[in-house]
Amino acid sequence: MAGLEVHIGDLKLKNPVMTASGTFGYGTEYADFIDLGRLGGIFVKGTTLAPRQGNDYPRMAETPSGMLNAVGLQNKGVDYFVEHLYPVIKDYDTHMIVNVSGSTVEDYVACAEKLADLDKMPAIELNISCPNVKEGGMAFGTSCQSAAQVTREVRKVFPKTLIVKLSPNVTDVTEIARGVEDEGADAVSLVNTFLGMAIDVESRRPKLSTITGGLSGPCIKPIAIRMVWEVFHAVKIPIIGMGGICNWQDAIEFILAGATAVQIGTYNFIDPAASVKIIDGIHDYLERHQIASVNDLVGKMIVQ
Amino acid sequence: MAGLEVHIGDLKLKNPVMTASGTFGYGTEYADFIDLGRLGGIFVKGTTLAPRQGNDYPRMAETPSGMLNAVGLQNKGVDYFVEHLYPVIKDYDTHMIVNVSGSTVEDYVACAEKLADLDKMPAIELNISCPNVKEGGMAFGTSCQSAAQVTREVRKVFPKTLIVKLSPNVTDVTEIARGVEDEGADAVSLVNTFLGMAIDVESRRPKLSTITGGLSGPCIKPIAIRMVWEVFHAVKIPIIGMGGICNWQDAIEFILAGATAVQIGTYNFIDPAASVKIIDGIHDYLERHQIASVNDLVGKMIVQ
Amino acid sequence: MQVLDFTVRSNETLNDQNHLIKVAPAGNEVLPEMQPGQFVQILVDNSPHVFLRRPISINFVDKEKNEIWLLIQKVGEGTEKICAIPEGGTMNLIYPLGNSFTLPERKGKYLLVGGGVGTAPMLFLGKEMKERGIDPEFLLGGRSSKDILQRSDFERYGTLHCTTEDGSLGEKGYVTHHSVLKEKKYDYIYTCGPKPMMVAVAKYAHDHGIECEASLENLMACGFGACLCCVEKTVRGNICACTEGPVFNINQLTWLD
Amino acid sequence: MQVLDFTVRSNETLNDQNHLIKVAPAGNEVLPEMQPGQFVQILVDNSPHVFLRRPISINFVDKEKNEIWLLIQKVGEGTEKICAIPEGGTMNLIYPLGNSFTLPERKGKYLLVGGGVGTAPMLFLGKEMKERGIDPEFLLGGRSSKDILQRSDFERYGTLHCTTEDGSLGEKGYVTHHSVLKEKKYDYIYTCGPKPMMVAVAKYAHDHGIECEASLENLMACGFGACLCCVEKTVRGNICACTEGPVFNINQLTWLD
Ligand SMILES: Cc1cc2nc3c(=O)[nH]c(=O)nc-3n(C[C@H](O)[C@H](O)[C@H](O)COP(=O)(O)OP(=O)(O)OC[C@H]3O[C@@H](n4cnc5c(N)ncnc54)[C@H](O)[C@@H]3O)c2cc1C
Ligand SMILES: Cc1cc2nc3c(=O)[nH]c(=O)nc-3n(C[C@H](O)[C@H](O)[C@H](O)COP(=O)(O)OP(=O)(O)OC[C@H]3O[C@@H](n4cnc5c(N)ncnc54)[C@H](O)[C@@H]3O)c2cc1C
Ligand SMILES: Cc1cc2nc3c(=O)[nH]c(=O)nc-3n(C[C@H](O)[C@H](O)[C@H](O)COP(=O)(O)O)c2cc1C
Ligand SMILES: Cc1cc2nc3c(=O)[nH]c(=O)nc-3n(C[C@H](O)[C@H](O)[C@H](O)COP(=O)(O)O)c2cc1C
Ligand code: FES
Ligand code: FES
Repeated sequence: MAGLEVHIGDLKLKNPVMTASGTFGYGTEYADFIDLGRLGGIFVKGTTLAPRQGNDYPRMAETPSGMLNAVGLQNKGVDYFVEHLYPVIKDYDTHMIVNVSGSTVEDYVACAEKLADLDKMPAIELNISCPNVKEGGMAFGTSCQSAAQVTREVRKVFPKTLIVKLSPNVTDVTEIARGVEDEGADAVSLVNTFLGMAIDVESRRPKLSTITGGLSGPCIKPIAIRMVWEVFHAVKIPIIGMGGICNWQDAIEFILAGATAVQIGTYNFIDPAASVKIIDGIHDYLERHQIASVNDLVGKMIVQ
Repeated sequence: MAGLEVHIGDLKLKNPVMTASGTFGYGTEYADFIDLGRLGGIFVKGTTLAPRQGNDYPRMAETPSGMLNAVGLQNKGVDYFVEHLYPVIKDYDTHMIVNVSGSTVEDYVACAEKLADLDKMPAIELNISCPNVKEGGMAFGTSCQSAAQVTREVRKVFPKTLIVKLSPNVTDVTEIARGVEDEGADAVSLVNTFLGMAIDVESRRPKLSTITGGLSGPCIKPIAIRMVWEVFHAVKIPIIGMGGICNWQDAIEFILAGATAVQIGTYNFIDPAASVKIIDGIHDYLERHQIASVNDLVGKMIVQ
Repeated sequence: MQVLDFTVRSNETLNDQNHLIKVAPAGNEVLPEMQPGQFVQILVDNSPHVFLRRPISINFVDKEKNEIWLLIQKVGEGTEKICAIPEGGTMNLIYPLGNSFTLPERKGKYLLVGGGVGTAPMLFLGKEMKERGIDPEFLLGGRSSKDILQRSDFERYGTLHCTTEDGSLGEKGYVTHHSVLKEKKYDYIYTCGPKPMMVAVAKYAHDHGIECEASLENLMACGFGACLCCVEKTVRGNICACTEGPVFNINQLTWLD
Repeated sequence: MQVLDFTVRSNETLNDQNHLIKVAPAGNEVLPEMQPGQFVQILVDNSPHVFLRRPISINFVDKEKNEIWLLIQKVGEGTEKICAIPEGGTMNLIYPLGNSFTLPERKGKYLLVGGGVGTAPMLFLGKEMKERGIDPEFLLGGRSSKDILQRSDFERYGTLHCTTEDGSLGEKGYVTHHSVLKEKKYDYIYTCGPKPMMVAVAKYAHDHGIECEASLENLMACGFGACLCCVEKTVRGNICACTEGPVFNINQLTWLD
């Protein structure tokens, strides 16, 4: 039996396959399709201090091998999460990790503080890379200084595993990764969506109400893998890789590039059982190649 | 008859459809397929001061809706171009524009100087965004300061139309665009390829000899359009847009976002006659929508 | 909700744009309970440009034959490819999705208004009503006679009124101009079709104090509540059209504001 | 070079992996002159994952029927989709591409060595030789008997030697172990197949002072000299395999360095 267990900070994941924030609801949406207990972890929807209505419709446009979204962090706020959602999901047989978003450092800190108290919430993912909100969001993730600052402040109030989710919309992702590592992040996850845009040529209007939105799906995979590989050579903390993963081959590609674990995002919409198939696929790959543990593959792309 | 003529600096293009450097050879490669005289212009292969062998094989990997390349500016050098290629192509009934690349500012300047002397060479495109060479290349295009510097120095020796080709691998493309505008660039072209990577999971080796390479094709279109739109609102000089254009709809999308002209790149490989079909398609679109000139569409995406 | 492979039992070309496709579970699994108004998400194979699934209403459920009917209009590459699947071919569905029309608890005058391919869910709804002892009336609109699809099927379950823009069938004009709307007083209107038509119907219902439900066709990425892309602005804020819709009581919507 | 739609006249399944597809210009255009060693670039429709065209050798040209034959091994999505095009279906080609094998000017002993689907261009080459009054010998290798394709076609143009890895046809082992290589002295060897095989053949030819040409299968984006992706490292530097190849004299290559 090939070993699938991996560690991210204090988190022990039964396997390296998790689902990406904003693409998997609170897990419950997928309970009809898969046994949630098989997953390494579930990153729940981006959660903010105050409730948010998100952006206006239309929020979605299909693009070649991908999609743009402009959801804009629609959620009922952290208090609602703590009171009504956490009690439902806390007993799932997998790690539930909240993706924390905000417009100010104070927002992030207040939100993280409330989540720190929850017994069964072993980690949070700081979303400093959402391209779909007017204030804050991606702005935090595209400057080294503000990325470091928000990490530092949240670190003070959140003693459990702190994952910082990086934006790919930057010249040098390693700089930001090192910045948040220095401030005590236990892991980085990457990539969030790329800022993109689409226009309906007949109506001459933008396809999204917000004009620009976040690009995800297989189209971004080559760039995401490059960034994971760059970050792997820049930091010591583990990396959670994502961006267009559809099958076990894609997942292995990220792992070889340096990801200790992966998240499946947009492809869940197309095949709600994709994550579980990917776990099986990684397992079979390890057996076929007689590799004892998936950890032995992390960053092990053969150069020369 | 809808008007297709557009101006880029001193250049009068009979229509806004040109072909992208590195994807169209010296035009001759396509002479069997189309009447080259129909094109608005042809950007010939990246040319450097000294001859270059380019990178080792393999230089190409297919990706979802796109491809990675690592050609690495293989070319016979500017002197060979001037002596052997220019005489062949100078009488084509379209604008031939050399894409000038280099590793040092001196290289760019020396190369531009030699081209400035050629009668039928009305413009050059400064490639400060090639991700496939070890030194220089993209490094110039990802820092505002070096982009400005190389533009300034080349401007001194090249009095004709100077187009600077921007890299998309940056946090803020408008900053670079403004930088080169300030130094006297007559136009900017964008985008060059995105730095990406792919791994063969069975052999565990990178698919490119250089590990990373440049991503092009429809996959990058949404990001490219967003960048054109951003730059359109940041500079006054005209923009030549590109990135994944396959058909007239894509071309119109770039024009609505702010491009005065477009370049067709990777898709030439799949349909060598694509550029001419796109010219016809734009013409028909203008007629159908009763728009007198393509200039009336530039940046005219309707917001609200 | 489940993901299941279906076999195309038949694929009938109704006119140049529309196909009626009947599918049954490939493994002969017995179909679950489904409600009128619900939809399926179809995986589009073999298309270089279609990445996401395509939502299509359940047009009819034939319990005896264990078949789902899908009425599909070709408007782009996704629907083109779906309509090109031959008899015997496979189609992967996520289903059943969404809420449903409110089925009547008591007798009354029910009008089911469909425009274009928006007539699709009305057939299933009409059948369910008929089985509950209600005689629904249908009011279907299209550009011309050939666009009013499945007429004999509709007639099996209730009275059929039609409008066509060119007057080639029924009354000339739009559905909201049909004389029955002036002559009769309905208790409940259900509608599905192009947005402008539904808005006009909603306005009529609102003005006449008639309860009205509309089935929306918002753009969807997942179809089962995971992406929050399909939201409709309602009096309760942004609500997912794929889970809390596609059917909304028009009182919930902000169309008439 | 031209871009042209072809009609699939027949699509024959040779074994679990290989198809022989015969195509003719859809508009009945007369085929241009083509040379053995040249190839076509096939547009792969209906595949979400295949973006670039796929290069395939010209297996044979039937001038009378105005047909090109393509011998295709299914190794991934592109070749799978090509092999799935039914009789009567359409295939868009850019052709003819590349240089060609040097056709003999004088009599002599010519050996054509093919491995796997690399036998494809050898049939066309053999036919052209035969028509020039030369009797080529073929040496074909595969894993087992069923992998040695088009045997009767080859036998029409020359003597056929075979090796199979399992010994089910001809001699057991690899082509370079075949006894004819020990028994006979050839003047010229042409080869196409998996790289390790071609390197072994090149080494044999080199060691025995035999002229040798090999047809390469480098990864290609365009196929007509525009992208510079397909380069082979030669004694003259990086050279495009699609225009100055795919056929190279082994003296030009750096394989044996
Ligand atoms: C709940 C629901 C039920 C539906 N039921 C049916 C049905 O029973 N039969 C049927 O034929 N269609 C139905 N539709 C619409 C159908 O999903 C779309 O026509 C289809 O997704 C278009 O895909 P395509 O690839 O063919 O076209 P695309 O190439 O994606 O689009 C072609 C054009 O149609 C527009 N378009 C695409 N989808 C929509 C949409 N949902 N709303 C408005 N404009 C759109 C695009 O903007 C574009 O202009 C339903 C939609 C929903 C949400
Ligand atoms: C000039 C030329 C002539 C050719 N002639 C024939 C022919 O007559 N018949 C035939 O069946 N094939 C031929 N090939 C090979 C054929 O082009 C590839 O097998 C095909 O492109 C693979 O496409 P795919 O989508 O099926 O596989 P993919 O999914 O693209 O690839 C499947 C696997 O095959 C590998 N692969 C793909 N292409 C190549 C290649 N060119 N070289 C080495 N490995 C590769 C990939 O790395 C991958 O591991 C020729 C290639 C060239 C360059
Ligand atoms: C509809 C949608 C909503 C998303 N919402 C969030 C979010 O709330 N927080 C976040 O950090 N990332 C969000 N993401 C980004 C994904 O988590 C992921 O980083 C990205 O989609 C890239 O992975 P993929 O290509 O596998 O989808 C969202 C993505 C999509 C498509
Ligand atoms: C094979 C290949 C070679 C290229 N070579 C050059 C080059 O020499 N100089 C340059 O500025 N851009 C080069 N490019 C980038 C293109 O000109 C273009 O900017 C990019 O491919 C995006 O457009 P596309 O998606 O339409 O291809 C090359 C692209 C490809 C695919
Ligand atoms: S379509 Fe994804 S939530 Fe409705
Ligand atoms: S494949 Fe493009 S140059 Fe050879």
